Amino acid sequence: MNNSLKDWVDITSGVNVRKCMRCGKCSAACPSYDEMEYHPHQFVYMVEKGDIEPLMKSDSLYRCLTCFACIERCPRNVEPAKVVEAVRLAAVRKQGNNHLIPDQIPAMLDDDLPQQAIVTAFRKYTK
Amino acid sequence: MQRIGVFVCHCGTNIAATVDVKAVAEALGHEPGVVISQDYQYMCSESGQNLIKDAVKEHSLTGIVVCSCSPRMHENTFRKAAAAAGLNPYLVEIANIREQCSWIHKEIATATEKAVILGRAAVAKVHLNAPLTAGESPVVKRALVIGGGIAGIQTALDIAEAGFEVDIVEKEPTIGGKMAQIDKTFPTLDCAACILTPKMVECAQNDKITIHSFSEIADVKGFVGNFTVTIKKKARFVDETKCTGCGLCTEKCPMKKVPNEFNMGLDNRTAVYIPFAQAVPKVAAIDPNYCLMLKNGKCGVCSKVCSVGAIDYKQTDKFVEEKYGAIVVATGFNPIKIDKYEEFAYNQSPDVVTSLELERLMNAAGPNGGTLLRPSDKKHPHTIVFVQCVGSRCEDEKGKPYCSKICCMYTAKHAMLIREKYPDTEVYVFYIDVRTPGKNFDEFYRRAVEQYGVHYIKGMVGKVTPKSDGKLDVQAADLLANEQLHIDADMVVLAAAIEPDKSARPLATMLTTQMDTNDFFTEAHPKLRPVESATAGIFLSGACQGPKDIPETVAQASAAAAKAIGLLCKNSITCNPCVASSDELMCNGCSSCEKVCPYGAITYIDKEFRMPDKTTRIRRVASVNPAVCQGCGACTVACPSGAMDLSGFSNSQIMAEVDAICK
Amino acid sequence: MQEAMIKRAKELLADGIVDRVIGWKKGEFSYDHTPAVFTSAQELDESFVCDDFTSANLSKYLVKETIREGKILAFLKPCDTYSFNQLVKEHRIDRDKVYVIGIPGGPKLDIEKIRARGITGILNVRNENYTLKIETIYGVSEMPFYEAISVKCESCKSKKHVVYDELIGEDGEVLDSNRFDMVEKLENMTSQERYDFWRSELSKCIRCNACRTVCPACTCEKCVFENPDSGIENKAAADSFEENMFHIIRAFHVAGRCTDCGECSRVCPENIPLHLLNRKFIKDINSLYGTYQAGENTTDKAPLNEYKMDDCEASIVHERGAE
Amino acid sequence: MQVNNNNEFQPLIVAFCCNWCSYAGADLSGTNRLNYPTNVKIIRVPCSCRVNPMFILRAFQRGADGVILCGCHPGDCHYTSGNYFTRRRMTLLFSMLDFLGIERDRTRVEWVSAAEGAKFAATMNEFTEAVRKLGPNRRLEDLRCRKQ
Repeated sequence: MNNSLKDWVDITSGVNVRKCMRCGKCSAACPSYDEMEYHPHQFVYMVEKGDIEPLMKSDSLYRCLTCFACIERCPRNVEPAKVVEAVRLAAVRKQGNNHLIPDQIPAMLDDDLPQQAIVTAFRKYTK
Repeated sequence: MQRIGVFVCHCGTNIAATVDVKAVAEALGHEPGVVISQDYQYMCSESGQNLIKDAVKEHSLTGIVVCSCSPRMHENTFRKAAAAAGLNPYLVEIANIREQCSWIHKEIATATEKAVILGRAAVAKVHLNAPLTAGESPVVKRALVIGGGIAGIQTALDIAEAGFEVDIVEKEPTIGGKMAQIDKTFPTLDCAACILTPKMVECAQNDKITIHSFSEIADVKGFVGNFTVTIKKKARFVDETKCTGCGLCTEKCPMKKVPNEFNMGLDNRTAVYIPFAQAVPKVAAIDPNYCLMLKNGKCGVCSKVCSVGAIDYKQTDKFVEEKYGAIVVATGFNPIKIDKYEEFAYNQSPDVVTSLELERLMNAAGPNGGTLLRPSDKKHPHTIVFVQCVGSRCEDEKGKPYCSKICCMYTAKHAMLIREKYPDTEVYVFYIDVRTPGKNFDEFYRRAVEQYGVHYIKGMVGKVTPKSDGKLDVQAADLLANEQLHIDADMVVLAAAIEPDKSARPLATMLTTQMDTNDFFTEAHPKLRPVESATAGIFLSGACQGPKDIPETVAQASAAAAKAIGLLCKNSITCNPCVASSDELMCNGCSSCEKVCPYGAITYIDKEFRMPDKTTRIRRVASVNPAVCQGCGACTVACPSGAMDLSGFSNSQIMAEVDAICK
Repeated sequence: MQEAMIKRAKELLADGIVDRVIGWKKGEFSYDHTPAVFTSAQELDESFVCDDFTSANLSKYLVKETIREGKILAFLKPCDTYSFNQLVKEHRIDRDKVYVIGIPGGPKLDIEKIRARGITGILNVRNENYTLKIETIYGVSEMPFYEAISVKCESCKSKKHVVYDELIGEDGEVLDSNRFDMVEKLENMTSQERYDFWRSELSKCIRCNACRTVCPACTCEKCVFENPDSGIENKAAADSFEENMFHIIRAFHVAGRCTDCGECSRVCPENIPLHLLNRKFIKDINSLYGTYQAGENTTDKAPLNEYKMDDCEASIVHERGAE
Repeated sequence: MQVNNNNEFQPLIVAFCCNWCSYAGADLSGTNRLNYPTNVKIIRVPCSCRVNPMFILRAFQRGADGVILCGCHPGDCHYTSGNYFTRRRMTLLFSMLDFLGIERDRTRVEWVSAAEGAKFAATMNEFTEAVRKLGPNRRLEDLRCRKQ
């Protein structure tokens, strides 16, 4: 169990994962559920256990749409989406650098790419 | 010269683990006037009390300080011990070194230091304690039960059984409460009406019981043994003494489109109505919001058909004043409003119902005559999904933070009844935890799973979507299978959280009883005094104190009755001797104290005084009625001359405590 | 004015309507008149006085006087009638035993203000067209009348008599006074400045108890400061609790009852502005609980003896102002 | 005032608690093992309206650094109206102390019900910290000093 990583996720997310009572309403409400290897309630539970590395490696991180349905539905105000975001940040920072150098981006831009996706990409990868 | 004994309790390790009790006893032993200071494992135990009694005799103690748990816990215990040893019980002071010291502090050094200071304050106070003798006040031998549900009914019957007069005040036109709306009861599956209605009839027939139906509490004055209550009898526009309950008016009433609250609005009633067939009292009432005669003066059909002339359109609210010795609160509960949980589509589909609505849908006296049909198309449902914990254990503002306690069991009951009556129906129950503590409760739940094949799924429903084909798409998580499910359901039943009745909060204010943050009444002690409120003479029965099922409610109702009977049996009760009194020599007669007294305990008398020059002078001075004074002390501060003081909490005693703490 | 008062007093005595008269008696000098009770026409002729120096409030004396048999005539200035009413309300004065004649109020003069000009050896003070001619053993000095009026008259709150049986002269109106200006000025200071101000003022106190003795609200049968059971008893000046807190406790004791008659500051030998403490309470009461004037009538509940459900919380003190 | 080993200033806090709500609330924070500093010493009074301003002044004069008064929430007084009087009295008293230049953060009224153990502990932590920041109470003790 990686305590320092867990502490980092706790602090970054601002979420007290111990408030979870394992009702699963987050996963019940999640529109990306079937796309995910680890589901929202598992994110919360695994972070509580300190079992964060598998989450960081999982594609599930990037399947979360950050739609906040789980936050809206959670009866205990646990806010799973914030946990996912924090783990995502942990994954990004662990690699030390941004995935892309800003200069590389213009060449990769596709005219059909929605503006919002670009912004989202920046938000995800440049923190 | 004072001879004070100090007794320091270890409370096992509760105190001794964080406070060096020996050091406390040693330090307090050096306080002025202290002749003996010792510690003991459990002061409240019999041998602990004997230790105190022996010390009183051996050292001729004039005051006792016990350093132990909160005085709210054992002050009385130690006062009785002192009295048994011949010492006035009010010469005992408690230093609270458990709840307010050992339990909140961690470091032994500082906790011990604080315990010594708290003990020192108690010693300083006890130096100034005076022996007090409690006065007596008479007890009115009549009880009031507020609320006529199963809790109120049981309490009233028990009190009447003991031979005391008892009044039930019920805000609805009939007694019966929530239980009257329920179909079957867990875990025995016997019919609720079959066990409740005989009790309702018993109430009506018992000549010790008076039912004030369609009435509310308007005002409460007085104190234990002597409450004066104003009851507001709401206008029902039907003379209770004349109406025979024949029901002819309800048949003839032309206004037939009034949502029927007894059936949770699932069908309609008439403007003049009797809530249900077994209502007690079986007397009609006219709903002024719908009655054509009361609204625009055109109709009068009910008045014409009534053979006994009971209809009275001019009736107004009446106020009656009654005196009671004891009051039992039994205001009960209601399911919360779940409109705010948009994800369950309660407002979008009539086929999403609450459990209490399902209860009416399945009831033989309900809108469908006992056949379970979908409200939308009156067809037989084949797939039913139950969702538990809707609004319970919920920290946001939509719900309640507590467990509503009854939902697991009634959901199992519903599931089982449906599977028994309609075996072709698939029943799914989504649960977070299944909580079944209670006699035969878990067996009952297991029976639903094992015998009746109810599908219990660990997880929550995330979204209910009404579909064009009339079905409901239920999206949910199965946490154990680790999958997200979609169920095509015909009906969804929501186990809504329960909350105290809205009338409870203003009632608590009138009764000066405490409530918790959820508006449940607070009991005097969670374990040892569960049916008493902290206010003497006010008792708690049923779900007004916290979520309860029927067996628990009835048990608590009888317990509250026993407590009330215990009070009513007495001819008089000992008053709190810690009351205010005025030093006539210092009183200016200025009337300040009278103006702040909430009980009207202060009057003024003209009294003769011998003056130093041998003349007599008549002066107006305050006089406190000790039976009426409750000892709040408001007058002591209002008094400009300091003539008014409070026994047990005198100016000099509190000042001595301040000094001891600030030394 | 003085003549009219003496004439009326004599009539009332002669008609047997009153047995005694309370007023002011000439002192050795023209500025040291003292309250006195007169029982005969002769006494009235000899020594009754009412002039620019009769500022003492007579209401408090009626507490003792109405214990005695018979009825007493009292000459009350507008400000004194408030004290009178307040004492009637508190059942300290027997209204039936007093015949109240309302007389016009000040401004009255304060000899200390004249002395503060360095004028000593004063024998006599005459008001000539609002210029004071001051005869001293060293000759005659002059100063403007309004520069010598007493502090309490500087911010007169009312010229109206709130109670009387008859009037001599005209009745006036409640005035729009500036009496809270100084309180406000202090409120606008920093906490440290206020502390320094009060420390320098209260340090002058010699515990002569003059403020308490003169205060019409201080009529307790036994004062808390002399009651061993009150926990704050202390007669001698000492550096202990009572010494430090005397003025705060006294101000709190009279809060809601003080009519702002200003006698406390008038009699203070050290010129401590004690009335500011009372005015602070009055100002707070007015702004937080609605305007209230003690003694305005005998029926209104005192602000500290009543409440409203929606009164402000005590935290308002913390929220108010920056420092 | 006391000073601990770290020489950190330890304020002395006197808390007056009404018997029915706040004292029970204090007990509840004990029952729930909710921590608050040992600096707080509680004096039990039947109702917050029993607290005479003299007690508060006395505490300050004898060395208290902060005084807090706890009672039932307005409307919930066991004696119906006591806390309403308390509210007026303490508002005026605190305002007067402020007027005399005594730091206003040394005084406080807080409504704590019997169910609010957590609020009691939080209030005491917060209040103690606020007083600790102010440092020792000198002003009330010294309000009247000898002429210099």
